Amino acid sequence: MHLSPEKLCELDEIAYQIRRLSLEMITFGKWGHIGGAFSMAEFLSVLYFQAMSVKPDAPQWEDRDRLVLSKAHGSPALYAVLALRGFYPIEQVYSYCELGGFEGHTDMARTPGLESSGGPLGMGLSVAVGMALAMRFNENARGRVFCILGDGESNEGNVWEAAMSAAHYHLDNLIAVIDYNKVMAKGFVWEEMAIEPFADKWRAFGWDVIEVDGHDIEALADTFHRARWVMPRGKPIVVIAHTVKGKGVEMAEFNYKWHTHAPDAQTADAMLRELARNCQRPEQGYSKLGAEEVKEEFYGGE
Amino acid sequence: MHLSPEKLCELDEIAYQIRRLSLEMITFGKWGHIGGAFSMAEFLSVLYFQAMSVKPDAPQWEDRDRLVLSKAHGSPALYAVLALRGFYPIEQVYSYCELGGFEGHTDMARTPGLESSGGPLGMGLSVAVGMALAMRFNENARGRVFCILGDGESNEGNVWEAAMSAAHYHLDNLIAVIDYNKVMAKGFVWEEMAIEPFADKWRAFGWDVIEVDGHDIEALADTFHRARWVMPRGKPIVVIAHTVKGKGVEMAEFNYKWHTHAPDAQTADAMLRELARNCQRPEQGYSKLGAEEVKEEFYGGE
Amino acid sequence: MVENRVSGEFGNNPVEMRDAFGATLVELGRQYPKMITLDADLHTSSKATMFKKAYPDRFVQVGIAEQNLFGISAGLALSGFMPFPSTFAVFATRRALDQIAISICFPNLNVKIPGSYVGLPTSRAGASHNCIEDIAVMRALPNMRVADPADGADLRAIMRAAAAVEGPVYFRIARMAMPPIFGADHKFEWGKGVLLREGRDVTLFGTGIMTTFCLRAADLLAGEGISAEVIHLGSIKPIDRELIAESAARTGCAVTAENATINGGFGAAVLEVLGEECPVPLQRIGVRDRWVDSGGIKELFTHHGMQPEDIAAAAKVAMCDKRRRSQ
Amino acid sequence: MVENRVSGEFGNNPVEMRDAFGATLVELGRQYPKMITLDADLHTSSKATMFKKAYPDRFVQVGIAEQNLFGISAGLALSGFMPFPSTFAVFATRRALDQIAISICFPNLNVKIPGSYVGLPTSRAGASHNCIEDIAVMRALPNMRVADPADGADLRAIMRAAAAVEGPVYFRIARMAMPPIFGADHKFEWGKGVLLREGRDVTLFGTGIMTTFCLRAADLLAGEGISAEVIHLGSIKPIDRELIAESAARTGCAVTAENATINGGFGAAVLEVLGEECPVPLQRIGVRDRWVDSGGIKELFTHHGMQPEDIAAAAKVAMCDKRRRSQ
Ligand SMILES: Cc1ncc(C[n+]2csc(CCOP(=O)(O)OP(=O)(O)O)c2C)c(N)n1
Ligand SMILES: Cc1ncc(C[n+]2csc(CCOP(=O)(O)OP(=O)(O)O)c2C)c(N)n1
Ligand SMILES: [Mg+2]
Ligand SMILES: [Mg+2]
Repeated sequence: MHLSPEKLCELDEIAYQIRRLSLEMITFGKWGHIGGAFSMAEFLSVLYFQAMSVKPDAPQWEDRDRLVLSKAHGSPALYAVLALRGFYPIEQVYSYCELGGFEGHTDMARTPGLESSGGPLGMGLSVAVGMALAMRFNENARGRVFCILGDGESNEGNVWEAAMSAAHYHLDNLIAVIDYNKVMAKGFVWEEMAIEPFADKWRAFGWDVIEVDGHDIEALADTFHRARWVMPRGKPIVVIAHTVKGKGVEMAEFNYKWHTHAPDAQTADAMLRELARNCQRPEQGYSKLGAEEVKEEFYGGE
Repeated sequence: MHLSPEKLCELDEIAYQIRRLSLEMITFGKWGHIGGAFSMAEFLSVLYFQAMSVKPDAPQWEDRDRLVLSKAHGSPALYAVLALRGFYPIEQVYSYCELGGFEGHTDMARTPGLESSGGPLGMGLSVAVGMALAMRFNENARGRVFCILGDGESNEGNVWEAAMSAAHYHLDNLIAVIDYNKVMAKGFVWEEMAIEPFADKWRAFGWDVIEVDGHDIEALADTFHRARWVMPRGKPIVVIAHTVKGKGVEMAEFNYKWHTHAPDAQTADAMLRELARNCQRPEQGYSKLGAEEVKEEFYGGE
Repeated sequence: MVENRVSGEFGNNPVEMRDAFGATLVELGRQYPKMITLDADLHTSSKATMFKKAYPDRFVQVGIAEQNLFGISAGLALSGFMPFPSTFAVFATRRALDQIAISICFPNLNVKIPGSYVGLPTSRAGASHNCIEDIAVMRALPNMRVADPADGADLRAIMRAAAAVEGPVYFRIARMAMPPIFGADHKFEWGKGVLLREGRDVTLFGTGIMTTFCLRAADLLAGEGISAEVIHLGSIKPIDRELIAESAARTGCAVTAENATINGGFGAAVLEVLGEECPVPLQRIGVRDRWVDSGGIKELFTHHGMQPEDIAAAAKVAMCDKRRRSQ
Repeated sequence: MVENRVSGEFGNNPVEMRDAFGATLVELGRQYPKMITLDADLHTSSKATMFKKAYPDRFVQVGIAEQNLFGISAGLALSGFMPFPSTFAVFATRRALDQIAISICFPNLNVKIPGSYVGLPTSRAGASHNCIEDIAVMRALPNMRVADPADGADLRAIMRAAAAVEGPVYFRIARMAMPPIFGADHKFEWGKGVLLREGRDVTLFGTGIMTTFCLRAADLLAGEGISAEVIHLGSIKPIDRELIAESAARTGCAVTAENATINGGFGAAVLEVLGEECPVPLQRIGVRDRWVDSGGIKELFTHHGMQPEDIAAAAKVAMCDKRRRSQ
């Protein structure tokens, strides 16, 4: 798979915008998970702007590809890419975490383009297996189901139930993407619950494995192309995307303290400026600086 | 590990008695799982009469080995071996499935020598991990925890959560035994939910694997000896015991229809005679023939 | 009022509820081409086998993995199918509660959940298999409908009503053969109860198989000159507020009977209505917050105080409370 | 009667419940050498971190695997330890219900289960994290004790009482800072409620953080000349039957308030007692069978009709019912 320089540039810009918007949302919404949103930016960009077939103007188009965000706390990044892809106006993402707006964890009823609702970890791959089976029932040979999981999430037994069944049903229309960012909520994966040899686990569960640098757009595009068109041979495919949690802003990188935390407006402003610098973009701060309403707190709760 | 001819003979007799008693219980109790009781006979014999340290007269002895029967529907075989080992008089096993007696699935409150209660599949290995951790907390270096699982049971995600954590904690005092009898409740394992490559799965989850003929007493004794004394090196050990479901009575062998089914007294009598013949024992039929009370049924329920 | 077809003795042409379940699965399969039955290694016990035989291409075996069973069902429902993920009630409501709640119920997906082997009759399997908390648990989930049929015809009607409505439904199937209360023409309506027998002195609210026990209790009470009204509430959620309030207002006291724990389940559902509409003395019959043992079915009903005689005794306690309070 | 320390306005020296939880874990860890705290990748949120820091050798991290969390706890309890497996309430009561029920509750093991982030205040996480069904679910399990503390001192007392009793306990921890109702000398007894404020016209039964809301509602009602009794029932199971019946008999109507669904939970527990002891008109305050959205905490309480004003309004409905029925 060769990407034109223009396409590469576009995908890179989308990844940048995913990070920007995620941070804006989390800051404005006063809640959310920066680390696991940032680590997904490149592969979400490649999925929605290169690898997947979706029609923003016909979100229910029957032959579309599906994406299940099993690590549903990564919602801001998904809300961002769906906005950028045209499922709804960008301004709508700022309803994130407002009563009646886009929900903290994915809620299909609130956000166009979502294919599932979530929150508890470990459940999405089963849902994706159901979708992949449905495509078989519908004799849809071109359709693919993508499912994004966290590395810490793979502690959940439900993931392995789903993995076992996907192999049993020979679901080569199912592509799992692991955001292997080495960090979970409260520490490093290897400290809290070691998952290595991780690729071996998937292989032993009957999957084809591709490991890839999850921030390398060309490699990602190539990987998804292979997974979709080259490899189908009776096995589900897992893309283990090696990423950096919080990638793009130094203090969040590889740091569980930014797993879940909403920065105040000043901090967000600085982070966004750093992000722009790191991405060789014109410096741009927090767009709602000063504009954000003071959100009430109750009995001192955060 | 070399077994004397006398020991070998004893263990073989115990295995025979486990099958006999299991079938008697299930017939008299009018409920139960023959197939998965019969497949365990040899390894339960070797465990309780050779490999494990237990004191029937001091069942709470602190330094004893523990055994968790995760496939708790195999209870008749466990009740049988505990009786044979002297935890209670043999006659007591006939309270199986009576109100107030030994429970259909394991209930510690009812049966001396049980180390856990169960029923739902997939949960026992976690309990065993807790016990193995407790031995570490208590600095009990000699103690071992054994946990018996079904092959179908390994579909359950909870098993893999436990497996992952056992490796993470380096629990080389934990020995899982899989009754790999190739059959689950309603069909063959490979048909309903394929688990191969099974040994690879355990290895990828950080376990040392030993595969053994689960009906070969010498091989089993050797295996448990190695698992206990030779192999401990920071990893939990799984013994994959290749067995035949229903082993010992032809019509039950390898046949899911005898997974759960209580024979009537006549059938049980014939099965027990066949079992005796197959084991080169003097023919012996159902001991309660004619003696069994007629158990009431309600609204035609089985 | 429906004619009470239960004569003095139980056991007239009893219909095994599981057979009714299997047969209705097949019937619905004919009607709904998008229906899929899923199983977790229990189909010959639950009798989902009948669907498997009729429509092998629309039967999905997931092995012994209940979390996956419900997750897959969610995925199928999101793709336009109507899944019936079938397993024992305990393994649905306990083992896969998070999946049922968040993958299915929260997005209001069109999944119909049969819970087999509910309450006491599970054929000696013991505590872990006797599902007593499912009514309380499922009732607590927003969007979920909950139903417990009295007999085969009721189960069939409930399954039809489940398929006819969009959204998640949980319904119970006892491992028991029940004498028919309802005819083949029986209809079920969500949120509607059925007055089976009129009475003046006390109302017996039954759900599931316990409704038959209530009818028998009413016979016993009649023998003592007590006029008991019997109402069957197969639809536990939504529940028939009007019928409950109206009857309680008339009789002034009540008994609830359920094949489940008395904590937070059907009895509580009736009490919640009465607290707002018409508080009356109420006694609950059900499992009294204890684990259920292995044992014979009749034995268990006696052991747990859930026989018609126990319902009749509870009715007299409720009536006594009523008298005491009106003095 | 305990002196009501809540003055007219909320917010006097509020104590974050999670801090009280962490501090009490540490206190108990000192007292019970066999106590072990387990975590499923949430300890800095739940504040189990405080125990981890104090007793790193008695802290077990199991990763994001709640089924395993409770299974391991069962194994530790079977070996003589007293585990506190800590996670968010949803992941305990939904994800690991089978393990809690059969590995822990059925054999009556000595496991103490803290459920964090209960009810509305979960800091905008949304439906999947707002635990509203746990009271109903845990109450349905035989052997399980259930408690919901009103403030930091109550939580501490409940945790002490949990450790002091043999067997499984489930207790709730709201992600909220609560003004103190009780003093440091506060004692908690299983099955005992606390009369916080005497009244004649209506009884407000509160549990958990809603007790504070009840006190505030009583203030509002007092302003309208209505005398409301306020009773805190931190011990939901067992529950204080005598106190409930006695108060209801005196006031003749009641409101229950819980930070949870109104289906089958605390309100039902009170109704179950009243049905047998003293039926009175009763209104329930809680989440009205809806999934909870992301939003500000105050906003959510308003949105779900769970503010003191709503309790006061419900009290008036109950009083109106009472009057109507006595005519
Ligand atoms: C079943 C469940 N347990 C716990 C949580 C709380 N939680 C949210 S995110 C998270 C850490 C996730 O780590 P990982 O899967 O590595 O995701 P990422 O690093 O991509 O953020 C945890 C424990 C949850 N959402 N669901
Ligand atoms: C969680 C759970 N799901 C389903 C069952 C019902 N069940 C009892 S035994 C059994 C089959 C077990 O097969 P396997 O593990 O292979 O055991 P074995 O062949 O040794 O009998 C099933 C499905 C159960 N006990 N627990
Ligand atoms: Mg991670
Ligand atoms: Mg098997």
